Amino acid sequence: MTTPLLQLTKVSKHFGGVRALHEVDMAVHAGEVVALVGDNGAGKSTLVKIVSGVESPDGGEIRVRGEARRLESPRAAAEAGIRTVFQDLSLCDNLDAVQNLFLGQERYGPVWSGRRVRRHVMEEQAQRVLESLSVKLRALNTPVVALSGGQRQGIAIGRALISDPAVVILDEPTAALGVSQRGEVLDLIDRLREQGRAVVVISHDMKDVRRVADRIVVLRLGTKVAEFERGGYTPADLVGAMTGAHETNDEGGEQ
Amino acid sequence: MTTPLLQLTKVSKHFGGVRALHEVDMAVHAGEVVALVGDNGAGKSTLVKIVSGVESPDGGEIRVRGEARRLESPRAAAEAGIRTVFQDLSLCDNLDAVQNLFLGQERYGPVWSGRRVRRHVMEEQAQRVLESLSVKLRALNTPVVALSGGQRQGIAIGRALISDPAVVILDEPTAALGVSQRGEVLDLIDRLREQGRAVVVISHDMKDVRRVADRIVVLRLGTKVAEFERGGYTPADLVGAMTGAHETNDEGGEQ
Amino acid sequence: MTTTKAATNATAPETGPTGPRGIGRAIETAARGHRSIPVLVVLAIIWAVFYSQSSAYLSFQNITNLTLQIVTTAILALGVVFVLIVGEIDLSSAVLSGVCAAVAAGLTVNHGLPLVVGIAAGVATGMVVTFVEAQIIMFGVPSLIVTLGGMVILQGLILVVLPPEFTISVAGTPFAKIASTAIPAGASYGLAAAGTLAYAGYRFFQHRERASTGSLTSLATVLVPAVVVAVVLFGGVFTLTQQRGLPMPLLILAVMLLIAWYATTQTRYGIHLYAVGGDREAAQRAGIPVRRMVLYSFLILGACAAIAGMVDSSRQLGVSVTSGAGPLMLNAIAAAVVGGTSLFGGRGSIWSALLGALVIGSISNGVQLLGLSTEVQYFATGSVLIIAVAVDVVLTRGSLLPGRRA
Amino acid sequence: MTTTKAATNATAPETGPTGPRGIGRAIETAARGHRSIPVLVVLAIIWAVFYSQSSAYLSFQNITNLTLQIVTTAILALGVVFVLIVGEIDLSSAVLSGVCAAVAAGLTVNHGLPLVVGIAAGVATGMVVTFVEAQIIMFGVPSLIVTLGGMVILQGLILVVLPPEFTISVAGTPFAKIASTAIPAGASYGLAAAGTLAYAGYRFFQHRERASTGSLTSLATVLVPAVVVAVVLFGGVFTLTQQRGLPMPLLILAVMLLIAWYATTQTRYGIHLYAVGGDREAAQRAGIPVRRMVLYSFLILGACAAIAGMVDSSRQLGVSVTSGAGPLMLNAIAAAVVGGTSLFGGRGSIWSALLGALVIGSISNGVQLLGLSTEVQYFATGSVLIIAVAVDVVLTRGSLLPGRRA
Amino acid sequence: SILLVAACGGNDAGDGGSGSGSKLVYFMAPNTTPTRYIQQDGPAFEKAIKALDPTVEVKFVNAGGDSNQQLAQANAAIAAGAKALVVVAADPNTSAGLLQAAEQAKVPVIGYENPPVKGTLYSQVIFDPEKVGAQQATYFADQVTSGKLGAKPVKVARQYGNKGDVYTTQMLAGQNKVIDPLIASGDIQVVCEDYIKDWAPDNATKATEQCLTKTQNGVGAFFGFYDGITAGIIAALKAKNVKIPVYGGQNPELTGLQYMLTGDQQDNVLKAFKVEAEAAAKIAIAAIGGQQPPADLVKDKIDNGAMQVPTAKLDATLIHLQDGKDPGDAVQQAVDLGMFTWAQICTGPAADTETCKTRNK
Ligand SMILES: Nc1ncnc2c1ncn2[C@@H]1O[C@H](COP(=O)(O)OP(=O)(O)OP(=O)(O)O)[C@@H](O)[C@H]1O
Ligand SMILES: Nc1ncnc2c1ncn2[C@@H]1O[C@H](COP(=O)(O)OP(=O)(O)OP(=O)(O)O)[C@@H](O)[C@H]1O
Ligand SMILES: O[C@@H]1[C@@H](O)[C@H](O)OC[C@H]1O
Ligand SMILES: [Mg+2]
Ligand SMILES: [Mg+2]
Repeated sequence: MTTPLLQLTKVSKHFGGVRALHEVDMAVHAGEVVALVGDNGAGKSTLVKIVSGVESPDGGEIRVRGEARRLESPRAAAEAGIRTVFQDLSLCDNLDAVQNLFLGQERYGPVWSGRRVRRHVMEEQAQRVLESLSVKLRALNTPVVALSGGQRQGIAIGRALISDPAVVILDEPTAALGVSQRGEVLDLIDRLREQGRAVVVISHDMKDVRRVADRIVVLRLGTKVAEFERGGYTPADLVGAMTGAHETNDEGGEQ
Repeated sequence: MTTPLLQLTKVSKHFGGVRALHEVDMAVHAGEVVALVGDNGAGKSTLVKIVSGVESPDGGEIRVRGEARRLESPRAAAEAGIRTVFQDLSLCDNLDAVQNLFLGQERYGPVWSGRRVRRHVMEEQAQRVLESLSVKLRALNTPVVALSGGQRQGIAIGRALISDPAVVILDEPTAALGVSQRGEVLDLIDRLREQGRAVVVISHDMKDVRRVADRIVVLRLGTKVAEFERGGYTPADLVGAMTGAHETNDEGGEQ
Repeated sequence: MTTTKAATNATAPETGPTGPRGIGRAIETAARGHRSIPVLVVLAIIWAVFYSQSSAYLSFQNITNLTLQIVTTAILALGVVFVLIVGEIDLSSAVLSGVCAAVAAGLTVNHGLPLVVGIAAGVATGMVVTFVEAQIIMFGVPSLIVTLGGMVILQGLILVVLPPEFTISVAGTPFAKIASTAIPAGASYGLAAAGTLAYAGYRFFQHRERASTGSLTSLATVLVPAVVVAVVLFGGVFTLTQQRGLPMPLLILAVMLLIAWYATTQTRYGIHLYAVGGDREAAQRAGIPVRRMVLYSFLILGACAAIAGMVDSSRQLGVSVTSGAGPLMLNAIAAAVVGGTSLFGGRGSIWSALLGALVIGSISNGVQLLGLSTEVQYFATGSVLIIAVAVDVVLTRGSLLPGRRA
Repeated sequence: MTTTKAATNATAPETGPTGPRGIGRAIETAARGHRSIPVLVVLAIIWAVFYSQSSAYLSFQNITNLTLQIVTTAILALGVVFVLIVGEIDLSSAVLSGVCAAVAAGLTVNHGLPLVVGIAAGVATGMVVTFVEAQIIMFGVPSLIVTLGGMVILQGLILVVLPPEFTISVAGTPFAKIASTAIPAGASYGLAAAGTLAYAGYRFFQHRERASTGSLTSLATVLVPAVVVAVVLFGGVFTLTQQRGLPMPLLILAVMLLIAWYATTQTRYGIHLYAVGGDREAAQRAGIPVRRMVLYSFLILGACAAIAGMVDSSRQLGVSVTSGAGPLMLNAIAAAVVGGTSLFGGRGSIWSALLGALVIGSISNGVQLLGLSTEVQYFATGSVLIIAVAVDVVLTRGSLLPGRRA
Repeated sequence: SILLVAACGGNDAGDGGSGSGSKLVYFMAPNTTPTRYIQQDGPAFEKAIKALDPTVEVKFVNAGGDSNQQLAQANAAIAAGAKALVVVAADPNTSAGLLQAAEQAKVPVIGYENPPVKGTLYSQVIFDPEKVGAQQATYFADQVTSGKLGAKPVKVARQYGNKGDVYTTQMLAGQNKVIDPLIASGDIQVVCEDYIKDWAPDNATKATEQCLTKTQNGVGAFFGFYDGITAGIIAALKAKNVKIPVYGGQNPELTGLQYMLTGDQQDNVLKAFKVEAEAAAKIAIAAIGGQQPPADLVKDKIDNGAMQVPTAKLDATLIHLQDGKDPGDAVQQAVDLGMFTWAQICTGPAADTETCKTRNK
């Protein structure tokens, strides 16, 4: 088996007395889409934050392309090739759509120009990215506060893709999207897989999960309770694992 | 026909050059669930904000129980019996779960006590409301920043229900919810109908919409493009109206 | 700046899913209610350091000095805390305190009206001024500008309010009694006892209330805090009555803190106050009368400024154009922030006024006591202030308490 | 406070789906870039009012007075704007300006070093001090505390830096030339011409750049602004050379504004600056080096403070312990806020430093010119300040410009 | 005051302090501006004390312009066992609280320069501000009446200190006693009149600029209040290249003397800090020893609103430029009084003057 692009081993995280994650293992290979599912409060977003350098784990190990990494900041994660769409989107309300889309990844001129921003290049590219997501904005220089929930989510997704990341993490990327935008994002995930990227996607929509995921990791109360391969489960298995109604693990292990 | 609990006539709203809503009519009767659907940026949340007193319309009329009302603030809307779950949830991050759940509707003691908050009463009631929504919190005094996306959404929904409103407006209430929580909310909407309340629900999930809605209002680019009665449409009609692929209107009118 | 990580991590704790609910919860409640503890540790360190330099620092006499020195700052800071919690700022209240003192002393001393009338007029002046300021702020002018302009106007006003000789001397008048009255030791102990009993009673009432809804709280949640309060009150009275009885200004401060504590932590008003400061938009959407809450905070500030001014001039035995000038304003704001109140709204407790004023007062008292040269005094005052808050930052980080971001 | 509604409504415009794209877009771009326009209107009103009271107000002589009077405040406010944009505050830079001036003048006048060495040392001093402050702020101590403590320490430091007689007179020395140098009319017009050409050239370059990607911009977007700039520059030079040529301090300010404009609006640095101020957590998550951005802002402030201090002492012909004391600090902060910069970070432009300083300076200049009594001067200064910003609030509300919330 | 005595009667605060036998005196400066108190008076006082009794220890504090702070400092000093306080009141009008605290602790207070009012003082040393104002005004009036300032009425721009300050009020009273008759007679026409906030030079500069604009440079003379204000006036005049004589120096500050050498400032009133510090030292020693104030020094009484304070009134010296004479002759008196050395004076603007070339060796 190839080295996973991203590999977590026994990752744990406590918030004060709350055990948000307990010794969670997870691996994502190039060209693979892994879905992370679980009930509200299961620890999915916490896991995402750890992999994105937003939170630091209490224990465990993270390997990127087989190399152990301390992702001590989102910057470090980005440098390791990991880009994330956060559940709360994490946009800067005072900046406009283009600025948000390229935030931290601006296209700019030479140092002697003071890293002058090449706004026209960014606008052009923004147009293309947003079109590919079916996101319609009335003007690219609208501050994002003035955008609708779905438009904002579109920007957040666009941002994660703009610089060809090796690993893309999407925390409930379709929650606020309309029917066609949702379709585009699911197609997009397929394309990301084809491009050989590693994708982690969180969703509460089991239909979407079943459609895109090569593998499904189920969290419950911070613990990994099951892992299913594509085709290796029934919808009931999935819901059962999430809610704890009956517990399965396709690896044969038990909880 | 009875007087609608909530009736909008030719409501319009512009943001600078953006026509967010254009002469939208809508009526919701007691014991009726109306779904408001439309693509991202269609104007759904803007409509919700107008009815909740957050934005003021540029034109048109709003009637509550047949009486024309200027809902010039959320307070005024609440006094008219309208409570809303906003798409962005609108929680106070620095307050805890119970405080957020009861915000603006605290249970308090007599004036001579300085309106002393009856925390124990609130906690008890909070427990019940959250249980009914399947929301699991580890402690009621957790500040809401520390909650997961779904837990936050649960609190926001709970808040809209805590004081027996006549009209409940839910802007994408299930977006962040887990499978079981989503089920609870859909059941809850049914119960609200049975209790004779008027419910407006926004969702991008057509399955959910079909399940709960007695009537569906479709917005596109700020204009009402269709209205369907339960049973009077096919899924394709719905998607067609939203995306503008083919335009129908069950009232026989045309766009 | 607080780094993102710190800010995110440093949110309040929850008990673990498996943790013993009772104990976990108790610790958690204690920690949440006592953001003040790190500041107390900082205070203890400051005291220890200065005591090691001069034993006079912790003499009864100097402790009495210290407490009296901080009263004005603490009372003004209390008002400032209310304004900061709702997310506004104020620069005018120090000068306002001088104006109110001039009004009150003028009526009492120069026009021979009864003391209560003078005091009432002083408080009314403060509240009228902040009422007007609040109206303009609610109109949309930033509070920094309104209160800066207000400060300048009040600097002119004090010239008008004062008699032509620009000074009112209050020595030997009833006005001087505000600060000079001392409650004899006996009565002071009585007050301490009453305070302890009332507190224990309230705690017990809460305990019963909870029990009535089936929540589990042990009697320890009544007894432990009651003992702590008793120790603080009796210890304080013992220390402060060594000189001439409990000074009236301290009693005034104590009563104000008590009322403010009740209002901010036990009432609906308190919840709304924090909601408005935490997220004004969200508060508005929840139906809270945001403008009214801002107005209330400014009215409270006006009253606090007036009381601070009157106590101060009674202590200095005079009012002049410099009353309320000098470092009072910045000290009051700094006290609030040192005590843990955020400049960005929504965070802070009324104890921050007292504790912050104590930290700042202890530093300046100690530095003066050592009789260092002028430059060195400046260096010491500035650095100890920064170090004190840095220590607080370290302590808070290490603990589960909410971090600071001011 | 800004009510929720105003805050929500007052976001920037978009063109309608049906609106004529070209025109709508142009208006919109103009409006977005020119939050300054309401402030300019306010300024015009202030000038009209004072002019109606005294025709000397708009004499060449007084306009020259005014511009020179505001230079120090404007330069310092420029630094303050950078710090406010990233969401921090500063109280120490005014005193710092005095310390830097003392260093520079001391080396130049008392130690006979060349003027450039003195200036370099002054700027270095400013930047070292703010570097240290920024480190402590990044450690987690609120900037209010760090810079308040810093202010106190610097008050001590200026006593150490100054020679034993606590004053340096610079009249007749090379140091005095910083402020007294005047660029002759001819050369000044040359500068204005160069400025206009450079600006038009840059605009044209942008126009070509856009055209290359197929965006539609008309040549009017080059010509109209270029004409406006030409009118401003030549008008300014004409007015200011009526007395003794273009004063050097103004040229310094102009160059600083120009660089700051480019950095904040045209570069990656500028986007990151606003991102950090708008939402620090989001900026961090986008991979922006938040701490470094905060540090940069403080370093810029340090340099601005030093330059402000040197220009000021050169104008005052001396440095003393009062250099940088007085209302300079509050005026600089107020200038930024009057100009539209938010105390809460993420909002404001560098023009706010200039415009705010002009508003404040115009008021104080006018009030003094009218020779009113001291009290009335206070009343007028305070109220006109508040009214000016209130008018701005009204104008901004009526328009599509982003509202203020400071 | 009876009330207060009654209130504290019988308490034992009198032996406050550490009870150590050390003889501790505090010199309490009001602020760092003017600098004379931390730069000159304080050190001179310590030197004088050491000369009289080496066992006495002197400590310095500085109230930063805040009366409250000064009260706190007095309390701290008392707690530290001070045997006497030499107080330059930060604000005389609000210093009664300090006097009361000292009285209750039975620590004698010697008022220094800015007189604390409405309370008990052991004694006071002072260059009477009213007299200083009168001295400035008398010289200025002479220039007016002698015709040196041109045809009458002479257009005069006056700049005072901070409005509401005791010092401003008293100096102004002194000036007005002399100037008012000339205004009444029409010899002087006051064209600008400004209170200078905080006595700050930059505020004086601005007031000067505005006055020149208002009068279109129609000012015959500027008449200030002290050297900081005249320095501000001179900075404005120099920037505009206008030559208008400036009067009304006082204190002096180093710049004031320098500007006399360059001919920019006409006069100065020297308040010989050394004389004042030595007087205060002698009185302080007497106070520590529980004696009466030395009668050879303390010959006057002033009413401070609560009592007749035994006072040593000191004479200030007016110096001024004279046509055709070396300005160094006038400034020499300041050097002789030990205020500044020629080396200090001959820097900056004065460095290249003839006087300095000859005198600064
Ligand atoms: N404050 C505002 N200022 C300017 N434009 C706004 C503002 N709020 C909304 N808009 C614009 O109005 C349109 C309608 O927005 P709205 O939020 O109502 O859409 P929506 O139907 O709720 O979409 P979604 O499904 O994405 O939540 C959008 O184009 C949006 O960009
Ligand atoms: N900063 C924090 N401080 C304390 N507790 C936290 C914090 N962040 C998350 N938690 C807690 O950790 C648990 C896991 O939260 P997380 O956000 O990872 O859940 P999730 O699986 O993403 O849920 P959702 O589907 O609702 O988004 C929850 O109980 C939550 O309350
Ligand atoms: O009070 C000060 C006075 O002593 C001095 O002489 O002149 C300036 C004033 O500030
Ligand atoms: Mg989540
Ligand atoms: Mg929406």
